[in-house]
This record gives sequence, structure tokens and C-alpha cells, in this order.
Amino acid sequence: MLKKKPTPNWVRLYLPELLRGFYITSKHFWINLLGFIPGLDRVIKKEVVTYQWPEVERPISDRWRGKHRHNRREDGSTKCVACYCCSTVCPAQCITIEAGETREDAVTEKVPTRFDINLFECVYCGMCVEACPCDAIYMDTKEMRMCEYTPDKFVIGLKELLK
Amino acid sequence: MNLDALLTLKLQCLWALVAFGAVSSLAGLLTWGERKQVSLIQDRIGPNRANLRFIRNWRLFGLFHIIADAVKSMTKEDFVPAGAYKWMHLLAPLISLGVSFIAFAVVPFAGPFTIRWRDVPAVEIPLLGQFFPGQTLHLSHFPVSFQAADLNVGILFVLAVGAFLVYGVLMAGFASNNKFSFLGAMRAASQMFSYEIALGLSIIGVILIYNSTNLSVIVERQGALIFGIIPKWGIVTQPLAFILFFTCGLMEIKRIPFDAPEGESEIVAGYFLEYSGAKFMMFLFSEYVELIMLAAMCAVLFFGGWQIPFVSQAGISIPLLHVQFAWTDLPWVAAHKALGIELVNLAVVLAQAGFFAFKVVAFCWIMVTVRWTFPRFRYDQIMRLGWRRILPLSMVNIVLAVGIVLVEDKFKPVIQKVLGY
Amino acid sequence: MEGNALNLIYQISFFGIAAFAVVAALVVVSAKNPVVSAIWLAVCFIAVAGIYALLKAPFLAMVQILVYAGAIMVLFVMIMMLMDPGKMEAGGAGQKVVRAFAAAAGAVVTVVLLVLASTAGNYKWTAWSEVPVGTSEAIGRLLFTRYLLPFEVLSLLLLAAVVAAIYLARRREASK
Amino acid sequence: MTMSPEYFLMLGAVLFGIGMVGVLVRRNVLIILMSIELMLNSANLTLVTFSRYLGDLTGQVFALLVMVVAACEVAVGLAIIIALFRNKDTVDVDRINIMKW
Repeated sequence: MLKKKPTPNWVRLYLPELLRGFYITSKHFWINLLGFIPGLDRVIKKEVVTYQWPEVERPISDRWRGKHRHNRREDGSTKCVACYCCSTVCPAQCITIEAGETREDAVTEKVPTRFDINLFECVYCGMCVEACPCDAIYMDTKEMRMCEYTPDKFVIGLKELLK
Repeated sequence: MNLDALLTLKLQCLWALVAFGAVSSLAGLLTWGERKQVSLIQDRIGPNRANLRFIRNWRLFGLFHIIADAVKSMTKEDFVPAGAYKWMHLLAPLISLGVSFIAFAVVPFAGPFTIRWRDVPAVEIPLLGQFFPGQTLHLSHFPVSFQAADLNVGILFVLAVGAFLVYGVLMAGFASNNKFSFLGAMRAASQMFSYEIALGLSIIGVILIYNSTNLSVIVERQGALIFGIIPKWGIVTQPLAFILFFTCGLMEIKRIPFDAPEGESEIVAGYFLEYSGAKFMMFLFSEYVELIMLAAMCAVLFFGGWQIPFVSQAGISIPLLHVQFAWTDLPWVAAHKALGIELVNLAVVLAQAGFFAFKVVAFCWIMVTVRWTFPRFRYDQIMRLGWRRILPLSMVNIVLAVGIVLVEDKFKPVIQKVLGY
Repeated sequence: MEGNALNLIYQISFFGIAAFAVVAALVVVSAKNPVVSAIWLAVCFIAVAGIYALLKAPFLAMVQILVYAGAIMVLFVMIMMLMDPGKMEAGGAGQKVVRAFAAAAGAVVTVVLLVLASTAGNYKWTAWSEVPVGTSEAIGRLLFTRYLLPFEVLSLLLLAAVVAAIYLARRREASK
Repeated sequence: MTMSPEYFLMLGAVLFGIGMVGVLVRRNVLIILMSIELMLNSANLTLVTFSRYLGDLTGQVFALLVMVVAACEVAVGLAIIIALFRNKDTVDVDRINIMKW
């Protein structure tokens, strides 16, 4: 069992600990404030972590999950074979797939005629990427600014995914 | 009553306007300053994007956010919930804002200043003369006080205003017809009780030491020197009282360690939950005015008000170090005797006002830092701190103050002889 | 001329404040919701504090606001908020005859008092300039010398009241 | 200034009358208590008026003492009201007419 240590009396006085906290926050304030002064910013290194977005783009990690895309074959068609793996595993159930007939060149047995992802419902968990057997769906577009004027634009289809 | 009484009345009205303008502009700056300061504390940049598009995208560190906020809140929908007391819902923010300004009537912004000039007809003074049409202004030996009302019960006035501050909160909470608002109002009322008493008691020490309830007299007596070198500020004579007063003051204006009435994580936004647009802005603004009020009171009662250490209307003098300098020794003043000393005195008064403003801003800075350093107390912790720690401590402080006064009275000749004050 | 102007300001402020006080008092006794009447009572108290200030009693004016508006009325409002608002508004007309008699009695007393008050101008009173200002210093000096016994007795009364209030308002588990 | 005292006294009389009517007419015990406060206040006003017109501070000292009494009265009165409300669930004086139950 974890024994609770009694609080020392000097901590229970409040004031010393309050002053220590005050020292920490005001240290941050003064370092950052002086760091913004043009001449001094070489001497005092400010700890500000803000990126001046949108002027400065923040570097996005390769593992970052964003808007979806489909991998293409060499002829430009999607690698998806409409196996429903992604839509089954999707916890948000935001993927709607309708399968179509075999392609004429018989590379695959099925092709998706409709592959809709509702970006509002998507939770960006990346499970569809894990589940895909054909390496078709990816979330590495690094697209984070998804802005439209109407909500229906956020249901993206094959055309958008293959862009 | 002679002419000068009426003139004083008019000048006091004018000065009230000036003080109102100064305080409200400082409060407006604080709405931006607090956000900027917290962002620096948290290693961010803070508001910096509002700009003047037509003047080369000027940003001025986000100063235009003040205007942008005002415009935004004014144009927002004014929402009154169903089942609310309509007039009370409207009156609550007005009372909060109005009352918080009133306390500045007794704050001395700078030292007393006597104009020694000739009498002039009003028409000769371009701006001021409009208020006194066709009169002769007796400007010879005309005392000017930078204080709207020199009340001899100044401290009590501030306390009374502070006691009335809770009404805006209570009315807002009651009129909103919302359980969260109601809880916030209840918390505010009970907190007020717990801390109002301690606030009054902590000031009593200061009243005893400086032997007055008049704020301008208290400030003036803080100009004395202990041991000939330490300024007799409240913080020196009553350090415990300062800590207690500051704590209770933070409670009174509902700043963060004690902001249970609005506690976002518990009761959403407390008493101003049902407010939007301009009325919400009024609550926010009154909070900043109260902040400045507490800062000004701390400066006046404990940090010498407008007193600049060792500097007076006569000159600079530090007795123990034998530094003596009279303004009349300045060559320029000696050359233009009458006008010169007048202008120097004016400059001293302005410097005092500037020093007071500096103290107030410094306290505002401290309070904002306090806000972003300490977490909110739990409600029962606030009550326990108020009744079981601060109240007994403030009573102990009164006993201490009485002891100091007695010792000072008894050994006055000895002290004067040995220590020279 | 200037004396007259100040006099006019004085009179205007008196009548303004007095009107405010009377209107607030009327709302207090006629409002349905006790919280509304409590807030108007606070307004009335502040108006009376203003009258005190006009009567050269600044200390008393401040104490009036501090004690009445700051402590007593907040206590009232808080107690009311502790109660069930639905049950707080005691409705119904009650016994109409008794109320009519009561109102008449009140009116008669008011008229008698008014008549008595209106004769006050016949006497010679102290002039404004000779009246001492009721500062905290002056009142305190009187309180601690000539009226020390009442002061001490009242502090005892306050203590008794505090003990009584705690005893009465305490929740008793044993009785349930 | 040069105002005669009867206006102040009349104001006190009117406030007293209003408070008295409130005590007699209203049935809400909270409002009755508030009306009593109003009456005490008007008495205070009269005391202060005479203090000013007699040039003597005694009236003000007594007004101060009356305020203390009023504070005591409110504290005890509100405590009684809370106790009553807990037991009888009402603040209507017409329904608080049993001495014991």
C-alpha cells in the first residue's frame, strides 16, 4: 500500500509554494517578453512555440493522418477492389462502398463504383489504412485545411480520392 | 460659499471625467494585455492578427483586438432567456460596471499642487474657460487635488463600494432563470460574507498606523521615513495586512484563485452564463475595472500611493546618505524664479502621477500572473481559508498594529533622538 | 449668487434622493417576489445614505451602505435564494378587512407624523456652518468616551445575536 | 445648507408609514422583516436630522447603535425564519399560527 506522506508544514503555509509558482510563470513571461525585443533576441532565446500560421507552415509528420486518398495503378485507376474491409472496420462507419462488375481487362474481379467517405463522421483513426489488403487507401495527404461552403462537399467520392 | 467653492466643484467634476477616461482606457488595454501576458507565460504569441487592412496591414502586436472585440460584442445578438426578469437582467451588468467605477472617486492620483498664478478672466484660458463663462478665475494660491472627492471616510467609501459590487452578481444570477447562474450568485454572496469582514479588519491596521480614514492623508503620511532611510509605506509597517488585504481583494473581485462564482469547469460560467453581446462585455469590462481598483487600493494603502521615495516638492533628500538637492538650485529655476519653480512643481506632480500609474500597472501585472499561476480553490477550501485562516490572522494583525502604535507613542522622544524620525 | 447655486444643487439632490427613497420603499412593500423587494430595499438604504451625506454625516452614510446594503441585504437575498422560490411568494389576499384596517392605521400614523414634522420649521436650529461634521474621528471619540457603556453593551448584544443565530439556524439531526 | 428640517423629518415619516403599512399588510414574513428594517431606518434618519439641526453628534452615535441593533435583529430574525421554513415549509405568517405541534 502506498503510504501518504504528510505535507510538510512549510508547504501548508501556502505562501512559499505560491511564490515558487509565481517565480516559474513570471520567468517564462520575462524571457519571452525580452526575447521579442529586436536587439536582445540574440542573447535571450525565447521559448515561444507558436508558428505564425498561415504564413509559416508547421512541419507535418509522415505519420500524421489527414484527408484520405486512393493509391493508383499505373493506368491511373484505383487500386481498390471493393472488398469492404475498410468500411467494415471503420468505427465511425463513414465509408460507403458500392461494388461494380469486373473490369474489362480482368485485372481484378470487382471495382468500386462508389466509394464515399463522410469527412464529418470520420474520426481519422487510420483503421481503414491498416485494414486495406490492396494498399489502396491512404491518409497521408497532409491536407489539414478542409474548408467548403456547403456540408455536402465534405462527402468525398472516388474522383476526389484519386486526385 | 464663495466663488472658489463652486470652482472647486466644477474642477472636481472635470477631474472625475479625466479619471474615468484614464481608468476605462487602462481597463480596455487590459483586455488585450491579459491575453498577451498569459500567452507569453504559456510560451505562445497571443492575439496578434487583427490589423488595419488599409494602412499596410498594421498590427501593433494585436492592439486592434480591443477594437475588434468591442465591435464584435456590440453587433452580437442580445439574448434574454425565457422566464428571466427582464429589467433585472438588463440592470445587473449596468450596476456591475457603474459601481466598479465609483470607487475611483476617492483615489488620490497625485500629490496636492498649489497654483501660484495671477487671476485671469475665463476667456483667456482657451479650453477650460468654456466651463466658466464670463468669470474671473482665482488662480493665485489655488489648491488643486488630483482626487475627485477628498472624503474623510475614503477607506470606508471604498469598502462600501466593494460591498455593493456583489449586487450586480446577485441580480444577474437571480434574473437569469438558470440553475448554474443561480449557484454562481449564491457562491458569490457567501464568499462576499466570508471575505468582506477580513478585508475590513485587515485595513484597520493601516488606519491605526496612519491615524486616518482619509486616503489622501494616508498617502501623505506614507512619505515619512523610518530610520531616516526606509519609506514608511504600508508594506513596511504592515506586511501581514498587505498579504491579507491582497488575498481578500482578489476574492472580492472574483479573480482566479477565488473565482468559484464563475468556475467554468463546474458551473459553466456561473452568474453571467446567460449573457451575451454588449451585456457580457459589460461584465468583462467591470471585472477589469475592479482589477484596477484593487491595484490602486494596494498602491494607495500599502505602497505609498503617489509617493516617490526621497522626492518631494522641495527637492531630493536622502537624510542618512546626506544627499540633498533642492529644485531651486537648478540654474534654470534660479534664473526664472517664479515661473521656474511653478513648472518644476508641476513636473514633480506629473512624475508622482506617473509613478502611481506605474504602481497600478505593476499590480495589474501581478494579478494577471497570479491568475495564470494558481489553480482555483475548491469551494470548501475557500470558505475554510476565509473563516479559519484569514479572519483570525487579520485579528492578530490588529493587535500587532495596536502594539506598534503604542510603542511608537510611548517611545516617541527616544526614537526621535536615536533614529531621527 | 454662487451660494444660491450650491443651495440649489443641495435642494435638487435632496428632493431627487428623497423621491428615489420613497419610490423604492413603495416597491419594497408592494413587490410580489421578496428578492425584488430586497434589491429595492438596498436601493432605498443607499438613498438614505445619500441623505445622511447631505446631513453632514459622511461616516454614518458609509456605515449605512456597508452594514445595510453590504451585509444585511446580501444576507437577506442569500437566505431567500436558499429557499424554494415557489413557496417563498406567500399568495392570496388573506383577510381583506384586517388588511384594510391595517392600511388605514398606517396612513393615519403617517399623516400624524407628517403634521408633527411640518411644525419643525417654526423653531430656531443651528446654522449649517456651525454644525460639526460627523467624521469617523468625531464619532469614534464620542463613542469611546461618553457612550462607552452603550457601545460595550451592544457588542455583548452582537455576540449574543451571533450565538443565537448559529443555534437557531443549525440543522439538528437528533430531532429527525 | 439653508434647508429647514421639516423636509427631512417628513421623508422619515413617509418611510416610517410605508414600512408600517408593509408590516401590517404583507403576509410574507421576509417582507415583514424588511419593512421593520425600513422603519428602523426612518427612525435613524430622524435621529441624524436632529443631530444636524441641533449641532450635536449624539444623534449620529445613536443612529450607529441602532444600526448594530438592526444587524442583530436581522441575524436572529433570519435564523428564526430559516428554522421555521425547515419545519413548516412556508413563509406565510397566516400559516405560522401554531405555537407548538
